Amino acid sequence: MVEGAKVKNEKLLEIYRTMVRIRTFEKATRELIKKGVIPTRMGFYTGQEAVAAGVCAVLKETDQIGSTHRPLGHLIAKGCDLKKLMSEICGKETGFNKGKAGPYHIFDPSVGALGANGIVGGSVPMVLGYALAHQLRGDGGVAVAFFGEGASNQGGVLESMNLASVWNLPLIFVCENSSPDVQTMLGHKINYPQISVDKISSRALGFGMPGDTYEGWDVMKVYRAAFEAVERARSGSGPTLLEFKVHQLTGNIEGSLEFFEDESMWDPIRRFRRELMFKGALNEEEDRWIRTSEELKVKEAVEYAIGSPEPNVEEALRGVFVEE
Amino acid sequence: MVEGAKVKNEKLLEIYRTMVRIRTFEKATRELIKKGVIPTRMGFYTGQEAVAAGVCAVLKETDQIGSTHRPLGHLIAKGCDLKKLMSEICGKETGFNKGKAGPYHIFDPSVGALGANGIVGGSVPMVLGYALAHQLRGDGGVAVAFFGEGASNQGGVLESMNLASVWNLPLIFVCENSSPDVQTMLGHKINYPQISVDKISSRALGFGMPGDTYEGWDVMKVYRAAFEAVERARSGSGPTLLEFKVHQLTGNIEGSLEFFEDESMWDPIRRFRRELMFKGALNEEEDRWIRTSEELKVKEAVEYAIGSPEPNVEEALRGVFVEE
Amino acid sequence: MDERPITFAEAINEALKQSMMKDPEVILLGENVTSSWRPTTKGLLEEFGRERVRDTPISETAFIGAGIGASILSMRPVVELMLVDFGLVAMDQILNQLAKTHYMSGGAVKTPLTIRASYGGGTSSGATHSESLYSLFAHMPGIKVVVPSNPFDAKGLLLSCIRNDDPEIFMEHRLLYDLKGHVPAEDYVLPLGEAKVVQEGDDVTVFTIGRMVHEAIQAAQELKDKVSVEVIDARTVVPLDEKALISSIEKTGRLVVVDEDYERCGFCAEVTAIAANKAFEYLKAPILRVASPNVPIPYNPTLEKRYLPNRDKIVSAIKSVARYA
Amino acid sequence: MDERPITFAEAINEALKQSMMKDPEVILLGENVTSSWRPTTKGLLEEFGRERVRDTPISETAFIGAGIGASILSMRPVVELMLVDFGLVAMDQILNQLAKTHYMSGGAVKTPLTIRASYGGGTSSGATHSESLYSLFAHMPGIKVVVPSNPFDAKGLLLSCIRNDDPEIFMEHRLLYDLKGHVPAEDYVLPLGEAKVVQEGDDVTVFTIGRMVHEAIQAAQELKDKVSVEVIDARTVVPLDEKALISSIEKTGRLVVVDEDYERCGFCAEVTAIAANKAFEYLKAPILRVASPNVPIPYNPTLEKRYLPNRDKIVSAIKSVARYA
Ligand SMILES: Cc1ncc(C[n+]2csc(CCOP(=O)(O)OP(=O)(O)O)c2C)c(N)n1
Ligand SMILES: Cc1ncc(C[n+]2csc(CCOP(=O)(O)OP(=O)(O)O)c2C)c(N)n1
Ligand SMILES: [Mg+2]
Ligand SMILES: [Mg+2]
Repeated sequence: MVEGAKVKNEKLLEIYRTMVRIRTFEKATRELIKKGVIPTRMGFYTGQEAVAAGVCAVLKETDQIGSTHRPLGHLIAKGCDLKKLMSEICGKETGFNKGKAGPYHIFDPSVGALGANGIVGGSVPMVLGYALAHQLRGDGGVAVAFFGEGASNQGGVLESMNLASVWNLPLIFVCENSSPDVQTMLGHKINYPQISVDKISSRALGFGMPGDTYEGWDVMKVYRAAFEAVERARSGSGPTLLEFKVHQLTGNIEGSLEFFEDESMWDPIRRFRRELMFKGALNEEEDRWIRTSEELKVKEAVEYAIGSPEPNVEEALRGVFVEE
Repeated sequence: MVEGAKVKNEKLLEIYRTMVRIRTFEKATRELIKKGVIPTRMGFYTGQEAVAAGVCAVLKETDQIGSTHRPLGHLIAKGCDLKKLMSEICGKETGFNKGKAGPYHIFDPSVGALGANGIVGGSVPMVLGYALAHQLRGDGGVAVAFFGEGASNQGGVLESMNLASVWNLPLIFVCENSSPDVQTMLGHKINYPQISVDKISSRALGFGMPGDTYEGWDVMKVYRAAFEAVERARSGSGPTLLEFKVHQLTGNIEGSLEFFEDESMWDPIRRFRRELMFKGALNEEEDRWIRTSEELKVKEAVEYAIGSPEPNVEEALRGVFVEE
Repeated sequence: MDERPITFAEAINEALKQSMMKDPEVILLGENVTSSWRPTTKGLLEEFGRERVRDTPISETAFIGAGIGASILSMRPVVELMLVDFGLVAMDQILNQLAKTHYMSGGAVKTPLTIRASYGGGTSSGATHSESLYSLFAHMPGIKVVVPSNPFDAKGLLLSCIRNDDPEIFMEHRLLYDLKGHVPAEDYVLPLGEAKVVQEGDDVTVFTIGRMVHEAIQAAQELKDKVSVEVIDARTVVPLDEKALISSIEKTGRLVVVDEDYERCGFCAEVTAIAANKAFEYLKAPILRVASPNVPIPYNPTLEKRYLPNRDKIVSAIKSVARYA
Repeated sequence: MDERPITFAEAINEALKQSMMKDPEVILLGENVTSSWRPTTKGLLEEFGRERVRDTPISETAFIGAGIGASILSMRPVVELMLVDFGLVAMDQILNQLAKTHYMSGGAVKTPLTIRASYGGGTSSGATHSESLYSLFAHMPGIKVVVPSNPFDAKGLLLSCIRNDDPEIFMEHRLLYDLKGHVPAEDYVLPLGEAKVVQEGDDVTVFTIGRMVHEAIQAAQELKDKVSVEVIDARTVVPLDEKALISSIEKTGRLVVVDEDYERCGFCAEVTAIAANKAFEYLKAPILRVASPNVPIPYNPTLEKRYLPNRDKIVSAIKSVARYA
């Protein structure tokens, strides 16, 4: 698919809906944290929705992703059930992982959502294995590794680029660069830069794969870049490094739970909405309907989670091994 | 200094002598291994002498290097005392490290030879610290990290390139690529390539530093490249990645102790000797004298090592902490 | 001595500040060490500048390596790990290089680096954000392992770590940062390897470390009319104060070892092994371990509570050994 | 059963071959695994092809990660570490990801990966080429630790590792590769977690593992007229056969634990702790550990010999506990 090629309105609205779903789900999550229903803090994805939604729109359920410490966007875009997701974050028995994972370690193999990760860059080497399994089985599947610009300095991530390349794996490296203008870490200014290049994607060259940088606040740019990279991977031509610049909206920064919906011109949802309306793919009423129906789903998920039982306390000590 | 600039004959002969010294020392070492005097196998440097000699010729005693599992070349070129070096390899009390290090962990701080290393890529992150100390003290010192093309795929090595760059450290990364034509590991053919690029030096770009590839069998090319990179580092302009292609002559490969002196057109010593003779900087007699005198020194080192006492056996259990 | 109640975090901050003031070769490296909301490093950037207080990339292998190298050139770097769990990406630098270099070099070089790492469960942060892991470092010869339980010890032990010539990992339990205690304003050092009897008793020795010291004290308090409990804070895993352990067992004849790290091949196992070897003749009862079970740490707070060692588990362990005559 | 004397290395080779033949999802990844002079993997490339037998770059984090990922998609990867010491560069993948994922996922995914690693001292290879380190893996919940001492066990245990649904690290002492023993040609599995009494005795239990089993047998032999020694080969550190340990102590009342890993927080400490807790009533003597001291491994062969646990040290430990009535 080439720049400018047509994407059906239906697909566009599906992507838009995914973005709204992520935003809505995270908003509810923030509230549950403030209320103490969710017992921990976590990384949020607000402002980055276009990346997860755009990339995952190209994937099949039988493809896999590896995620990060801001996993909700990736997991929802990959199709995770909202009820089980919210239950997991609330630590409930009905969660994907019986409340034992929490936000940083959610696994939902049923849709290929194979792992949030509490270790920066920790999921990336494992994604090599998802891709390797597809390659060995010849099933045309692909795998996507999400990580941040900070993670791009982890040795394991860099090694993985080399290995993916020499094995020609069907894998897409998706780097979400949340320091598009000034280098920051966890929302804080840092007193030395952490990245030695303007574009993370320039590292692709040193690992023998194509790579480029895109505006991650423009979901159509994300979608098109991902489409090409996924095609490339499926056809056996190997990995690609995609860098998406993103702005994390206030509330994503460490220690803060505040969230100002209209804060930024970089908000990918407002932007996409305007675009969709401009091209006549969406009107006010449809938009309201999408938002309302997503709110409803999220509300149901929240209620489901709150109404779900705590795991049996002895579950704490079970399940270390399959064969115990 | 620019390509083609004059280097004094004296300096040239000093470099030649270093290369001969390394070759001679390693030959003696091989023999001591065969005789069982040296109790272990180790990695050899035969065929790579131009790199250590060319690079270290640019360094001062107050500069530091980090080395690898083929350390003899680097250590000798950096000026290590041959007697203490041979004693260490023989495990003697008079060795640099009381016979506790062995070939893979030799440290001689008196000349800045800070560490052979048994872990591929393991010394590189520490070299960052040598450079950092120079930077903080403002003493104009530099540090050199030697590593192989195999090590260039270790996460720690790649991370180090980024850190050196963002901190603008006075450091030179010296990658000795022993797979100049076909990718091999430890002298064995491998069934997948290990490196995703033709030139390791192309990785420099992704870490915001200059880098280029040179023929490591041509010591003058090594010297010139190193000269420029060291100047750059000393003047506060930051790190450089130098890649030198080398041919490991038979006998370096794992499991083998054989060594055929005249095996290869890639032998940097033969090549340099021819050059020196051609330009009249060396004649047969002088050459014989250099070789003989180096053989003598090495012989003395061997005798010294053999004649040295074993460490006190209780030394095995001492010296874990400074403050015990 | 001028003593004021300050927090554990402030005590650490003070130790860093005082050592940086005294010695220009002390530098601080780590992720977000200049962030204003981190109480342990707050104000240091402003006071000592960007050269000596450096934010690093998320490259633990590289920046710990940088610390080791600088220490070999006789600087005194303090390197911060945001959480000890993250140190697993850098174990070669810590265990192969930092720990062994002094010995391997036959004493030719030293590596006076201090790694600071926060650790510990109880915040529902999941299996990779709640570990203790000091037994991993203790297993490897060559690195000292320091686990303070209160502000006074934190300051004195950290100053000791920074100034002595050996490498240490200095572990800070995240639930202790707000704990207040009296701390001298002056600069002082505490020796590494000296346990502290925090409560004397005659019937049962509870040997513990870090945050668990507080749980042990509460357990002893709860039992005070029934069992006379001696609570000992080891303060350092390496070196371990064997003498304090043995002489307490000589008195009590009963031992409970308490620790937040995983049980298997952990602190509790080591302490038990020393006791079963060197204090065997005094022992009247089996030695009990109260540690984190051999299970990753669950996220759900109720499960985590069930999982972690705590006062109640210590109480029942004490009761169980007290039964032996 | 058709049994032939083959070497430890050949037994491993046979296990790999038989599991690859039976199950197309078994793959082999590692550095130089196609090299013809490595007896454990010799011939596998020729038989199973480049897709399934892959040489990797020197990127332990990446290729162990790749193995974990493939195992999550239900392949059965075997990943080779040239030496266990090199695994320290990949500890996050091994300890945070491989070990914990099954538990963290609440059982939603499995990680049936087998890591093979050679280990051990005695070849004068220095401090980073001679370690055992299995206690590091044993400390972390979630990974089984298998340390065979002979060809028969090596084959049966490795087949077990590859086929069961849990992750393991399978440790191969480099000095055992040439050891010969009778091994059935057929495919067979041995259970993980069952110790083996390799020599029965009444006075002292020597509980050990890996290459040290042979030193222990020699020690028992040497003492055979004086002390009746029971030698038990634990075979796996995780799971540990507590029952075998306890019932032997019930009989002998005396325990010496022998192991090549570092002493502190190691296998010996764990075994001692179990005994001091669950077999206390049977114990007649202090428990002795014969392990590698808490010191890095010296290069010089005389020093290394002084350093390593061996028959003589075991003999004197046995004698010392045998003295207790
Ligand atoms: C190995 C490791 N080091 C440090 C951390 C702490 N940490 C969590 S998120 C984060 C910042 C990550 O930056 P980036 O990869 O750019 O992701 P972003 O937060 O910007 O989405 C850090 C340092 C960690 N979780 N793991
Ligand atoms: C982390 C680690 N992995 C594997 C090894 C085993 N090993 C020693 S040398 C070597 C090959 C190194 O290749 P390269 O870096 O190119 O150096 P060369 O041997 O070619 O000089 C390997 C795999 C090791 N020592 N450390
Ligand atoms: Mg970021
Ligand atoms: Mg090489």
